[in-house]
Amino acid sequence: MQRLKAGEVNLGTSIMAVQFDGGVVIGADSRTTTGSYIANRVTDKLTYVHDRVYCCRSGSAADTQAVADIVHSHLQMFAQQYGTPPPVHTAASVFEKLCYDNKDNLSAGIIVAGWDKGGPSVYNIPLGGGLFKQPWAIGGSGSTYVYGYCDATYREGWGRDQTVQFVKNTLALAMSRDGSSGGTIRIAVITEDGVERLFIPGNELPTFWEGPPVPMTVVEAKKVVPTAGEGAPIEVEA
Amino acid sequence: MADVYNKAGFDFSNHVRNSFLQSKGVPFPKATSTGTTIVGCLFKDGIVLGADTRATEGPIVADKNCEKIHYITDNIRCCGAGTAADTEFTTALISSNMELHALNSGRKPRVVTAMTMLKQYLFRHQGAIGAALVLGGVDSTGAHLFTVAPHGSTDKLPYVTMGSGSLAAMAVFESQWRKDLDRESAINLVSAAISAGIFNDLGSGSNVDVCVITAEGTTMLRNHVTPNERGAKEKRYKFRLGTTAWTKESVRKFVVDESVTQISVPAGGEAMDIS
Amino acid sequence: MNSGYDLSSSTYSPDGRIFQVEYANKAVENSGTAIGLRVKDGVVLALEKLVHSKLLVPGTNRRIQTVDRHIGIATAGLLADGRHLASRAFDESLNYRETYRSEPPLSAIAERLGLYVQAYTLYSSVRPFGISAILGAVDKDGPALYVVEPSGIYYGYNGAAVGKGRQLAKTELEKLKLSELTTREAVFEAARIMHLVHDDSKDKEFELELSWIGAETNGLHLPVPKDLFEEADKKGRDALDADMED
Amino acid sequence: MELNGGSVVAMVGKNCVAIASDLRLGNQALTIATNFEKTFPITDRIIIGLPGLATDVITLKERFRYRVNMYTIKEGREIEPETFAHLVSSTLYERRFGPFFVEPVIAGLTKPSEGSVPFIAGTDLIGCLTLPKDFVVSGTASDKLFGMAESLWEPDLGPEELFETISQTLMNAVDRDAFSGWGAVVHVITPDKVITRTLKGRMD
Amino acid sequence: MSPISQPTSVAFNPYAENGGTILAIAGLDFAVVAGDTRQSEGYSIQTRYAPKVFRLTDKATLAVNGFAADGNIFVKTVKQRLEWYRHAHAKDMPLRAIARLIQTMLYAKRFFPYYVYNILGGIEEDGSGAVYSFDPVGSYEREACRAAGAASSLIQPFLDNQIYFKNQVAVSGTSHPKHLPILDVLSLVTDSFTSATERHIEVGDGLEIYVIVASGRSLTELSSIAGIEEVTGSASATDRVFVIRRELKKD
Amino acid sequence: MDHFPGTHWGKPRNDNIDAYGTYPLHAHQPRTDAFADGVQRTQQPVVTGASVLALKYKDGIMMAADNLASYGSLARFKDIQRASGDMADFQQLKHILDTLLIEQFVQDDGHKFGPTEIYEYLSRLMYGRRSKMDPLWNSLLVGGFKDGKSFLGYVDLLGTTYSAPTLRNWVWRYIAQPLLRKSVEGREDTLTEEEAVKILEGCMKVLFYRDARSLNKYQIAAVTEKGIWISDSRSVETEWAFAEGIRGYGAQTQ
Repeated sequence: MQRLKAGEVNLGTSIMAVQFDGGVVIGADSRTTTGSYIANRVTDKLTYVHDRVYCCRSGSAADTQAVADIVHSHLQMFAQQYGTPPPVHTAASVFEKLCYDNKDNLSAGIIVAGWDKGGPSVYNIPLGGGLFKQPWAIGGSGSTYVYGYCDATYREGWGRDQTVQFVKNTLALAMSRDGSSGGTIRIAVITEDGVERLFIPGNELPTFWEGPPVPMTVVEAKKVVPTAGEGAPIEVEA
Repeated sequence: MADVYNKAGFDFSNHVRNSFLQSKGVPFPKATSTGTTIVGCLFKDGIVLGADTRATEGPIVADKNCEKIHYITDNIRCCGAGTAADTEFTTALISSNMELHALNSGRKPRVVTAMTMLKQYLFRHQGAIGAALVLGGVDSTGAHLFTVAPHGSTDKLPYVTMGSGSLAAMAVFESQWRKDLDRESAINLVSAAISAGIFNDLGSGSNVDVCVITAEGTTMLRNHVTPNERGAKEKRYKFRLGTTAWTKESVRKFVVDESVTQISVPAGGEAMDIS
Repeated sequence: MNSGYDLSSSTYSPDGRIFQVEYANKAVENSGTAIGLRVKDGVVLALEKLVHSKLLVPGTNRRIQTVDRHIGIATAGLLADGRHLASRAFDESLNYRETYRSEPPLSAIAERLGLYVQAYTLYSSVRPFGISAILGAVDKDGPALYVVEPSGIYYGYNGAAVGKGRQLAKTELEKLKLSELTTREAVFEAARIMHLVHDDSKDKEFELELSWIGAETNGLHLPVPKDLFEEADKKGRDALDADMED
Repeated sequence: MELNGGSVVAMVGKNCVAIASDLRLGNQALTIATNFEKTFPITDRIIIGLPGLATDVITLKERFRYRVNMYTIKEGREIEPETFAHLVSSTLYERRFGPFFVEPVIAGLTKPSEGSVPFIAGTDLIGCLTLPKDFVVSGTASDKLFGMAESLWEPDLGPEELFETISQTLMNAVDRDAFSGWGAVVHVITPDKVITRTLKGRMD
Repeated sequence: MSPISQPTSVAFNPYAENGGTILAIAGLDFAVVAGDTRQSEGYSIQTRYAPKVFRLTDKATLAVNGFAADGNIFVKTVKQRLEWYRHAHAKDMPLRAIARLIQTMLYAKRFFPYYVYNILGGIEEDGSGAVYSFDPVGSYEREACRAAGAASSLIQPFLDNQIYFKNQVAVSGTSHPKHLPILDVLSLVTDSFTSATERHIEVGDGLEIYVIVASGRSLTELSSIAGIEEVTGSASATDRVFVIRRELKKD
Repeated sequence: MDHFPGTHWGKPRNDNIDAYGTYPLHAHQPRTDAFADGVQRTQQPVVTGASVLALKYKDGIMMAADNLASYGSLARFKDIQRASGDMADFQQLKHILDTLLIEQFVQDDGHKFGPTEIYEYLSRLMYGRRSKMDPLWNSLLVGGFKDGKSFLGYVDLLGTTYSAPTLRNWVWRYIAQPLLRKSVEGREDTLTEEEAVKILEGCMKVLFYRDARSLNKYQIAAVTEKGIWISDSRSVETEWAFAEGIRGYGAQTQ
């Protein structure tokens, strides 16, 4: 794993893309950190590279932004030159080439997803390059916590809404375990008709088991509270 | 001496020598840095930027009242934190490039243009140029606010902070920022955020500079709040003339002593015959 | 008379006895009575502290001591030995906590003290402990009561008595349905028994010590609070007077 | 900076400025020369102080002389203090990634037609300009100079008063600095003259 | 550049640097010991009020500066030793003996030193004002004035100049005074700290000036000082200890 | 005199070394073995508990702490109530303190530890451990109330101590300190309980926004003349709506 340069802004990140019949759903958390300080709590990691092609960025913020900007420029040229919007595979290939050729200098893990005439598709470009077409892909530091959940949950043939729910749940689980991921969930549904943005605020994330409830404790002065085995009884001198 | 008209870009020719000196144990002098609190926030009519005015060299205050809000164009300003020289020259470079761009394109400059120039410049240098910036301005597409980190990443947010006092300032924003603030409240909020940096972060200090940018124009409120004026000293330390012993003196006068002597005309003399 | 077999605890008598240990028991038998009651929801310790001088400050020189939050110890016999054993019990208790990070069950402390006391019956250079100790606690298994004797032997009891008046006290304890008593009720019984077994003719003054461990003390070993103590003490005294009148 | 040592300070007075430097040239702790001035006249009314690595001091002195001459020829006028300060700053920042080990201090008066206004400036080794209203310090004794100047300086000192204040500032500061000292030289620039005095200092 | 440091170091560093500055000046029959009250770590202020100057006896005050935990423990230990001395000898330990005691205590930890600079100020047995300054391992010296701590390099040359009249030529036929009047000394102390606050980021918040006055000296000058407070320990003491508190800038 | 059975009974005594015959009473040798050199305790924290905020108010001391213990960036134990720094060290510290309290209970001599005594003990303990180069990797906030006076003190792993009206630790200090200072400094004697709770809630909100190792789940505790209360686990209202329209990081608008 390549390390970040000293003092660099990090997209700790949980990112995800899942294809379904009519399109793809991409999603990401919104946290950007330097150390344990959250430099940006509402980052948009879903980056437009062409009308029906987006990427999700993880790794160094500077590197992924630079790469995405370059790809964006390439795809604009492509569309002008060939008079047709670039296929997702083309976009992903440009990304892959940049990531592979500069693997020693970049820290970028990117998921490219979108819709073209061939239908929806999802490509994963991990750290160091390589292009992997997958029905679903997850990435970023948060993804390691939810591979099991995805393997156990994902089914082929889902519709849009089920897919959106799956993305939402996966990201919420990853964000709750990974300190470098958090904030809100941003989702985009890319279909032939367009790109629909969804936004799940940080206080409306799906929740799961979070430990037993913690009750209120009151200890009046000059009283001694019994303790079960462990810990000192709390004594208060008024 | 071919370098009178220097090529653009940096000159690395001392690098080898300096590395050698360093390996021999000669310490590298410290560059001035701005520990700094810089902030910016959107409000109803535009942008308010703010900065403290302390520059430090290690633990020493090198400048008590420096300016950290730099000019980019009439409608765009940029606050700098990090290595002082880097923020100074980077913003100056982008400022002149923006001017050229504006002349070239015949359009009023846009904030995203400055942002893109900055991030590409900083990314090209891979973090070696230690400039952390808050960029704000108002253009034909509205008010925009960005941060640019030294490695060239950018963030787009309605309220931002940078520098060593950024956490203190952000705490103020997070607890008080509201959408569509009016001008006065925005200025007060920015002042409060900078003050939080000044009083809680040792790298930041002295005064609050504020800059308000709206579609109507830009107002620079230099030393908007000055909560840290130095009081009078208890004693005066003027020395009696002659206190310092010296051995040699030379004086170089710019005015050559000259006396003008009137050459008197004999009284009642006749005019010269010029015929 | 004993032909020198009593000079060392490392020497048996021909019939297999260790006289030093038996002498130690004598020291216990001469001491004020101590009793312990293990009841439904707690333990009560009571002790008759004989006051041999009017100059002593009442309430000092306590013979019921605390070993841990939930463990108390009452000793009959040589006071100094009692102090030492209580201190050892405290160390053992802390050691148990250090090792197992939980509060020690009384059985563990009793066992360790038994071993410790027994070691003093093996060597010629030392004398056995001149005390019998009643240990009481409410631990994770509920109320517990043990007696450690000078020989190192230790037994668990529902009701225990050591010292001068042990016989009479035992008889009284046997009459009680200990497993049905509450700790509070047991305090009254303990006070009554202590007054009963006290022999006014031989020992003039005594100070009653009462401690308890139960729900009302939040599982802590604490002296019985003043008001309850006075009530129990008075009732015990009254019961004795009533008996005498009969 | 500690290789050759040396310190410079400049102060603003009433219609005058002063700049002073020590005279030591060292090789680490060993003193090699005691007549190494670190102040150099740029124009009649501008003096630059260059404490730092001696080779860079000399190189830069020459480079500034050259560039100022070129400026004078091209522009056909004498360079102003503020312009010169920016020239210094840019010259140093060119070498952002291979800097000269020098922290210049500039003192001067604007031209008489602009009122002979006092001007002082300092930069760090990569050309970050500071333009204070009171004083600038630089060199191995900069901490001490800061402490001295902050306590001693006051506004509107006349040339002779300024001479005393800057001399006391420098002398006492360098006496507590192992890398500076061995006498000092002070220049006071007034609208009509430059007074230069060599001070007696501790020789250790 | 980022103020957020994570505990990533492999080896534990048992020392920290908590900023601040102290100084002391000895007069003819008084001594002044002062310190700022800021305690900082890195770029953050831990507290705006952590005293650095402590009254030890009615003729001795100790200023400590450096690593705060070491400083506090050290002062507590010195005070304990002085208490024991009182128990053994029924009197306060004399100043020069305290100085030697401090040396011994510091040197005892030569290979794991207390990372503190100490300045001891007070009245000697002969009634003269005295200042002793120490390095962290116990080397010490009696002086007329001394600054230590973060801004010592800013203040010490100023004291050289104003107390010892270094580099100043006296008016011919006269000589510089050997001791300064108490009010001049107090002004110098205040100005030293306000100047250091301007230029050193770790100095500020508050100033505490302890004044120890030898028995028999007139106190009229002191009574003119606003907010001065007497902190003499025992009612029978002949030497008197006062403290003056001032605000410093908080940025 | 050799009172103690065990290691040395039956062995010759050496009066040359033990002139006063005090062994083993006062000269317990630390038990070392061949591996002792290899034993090192916490040199850097492994499980870092989240932090605590505290302030003084009219009636006493109030604290807030989130319920999270992080393992690096993994929230591993979600139901741990309070701690700061290394969890293992903190549990060790709790044990040491518990032992001290048992000792006090057993002695039953009428002396009770107040907050200042506990604070002094802990600061000595922390300093002692740092001096052994074996620190307890924690920052501790001690708050209490005794004899009509409230007390709040801070100790860290180096033994650095101070008392101040507001205290906090780790990254939190950079974020919460300015807020606490602003709302508490100079008002310690007038702040009401409701105001204090509000201030802490405000801080907890900002901390949740900006500290990557915190949870929006915390407890508030207060120590006053009347006793102690520790609230149930609660959360703050957070605000995200303003960000819905943000697109990209630069020129992007889609």
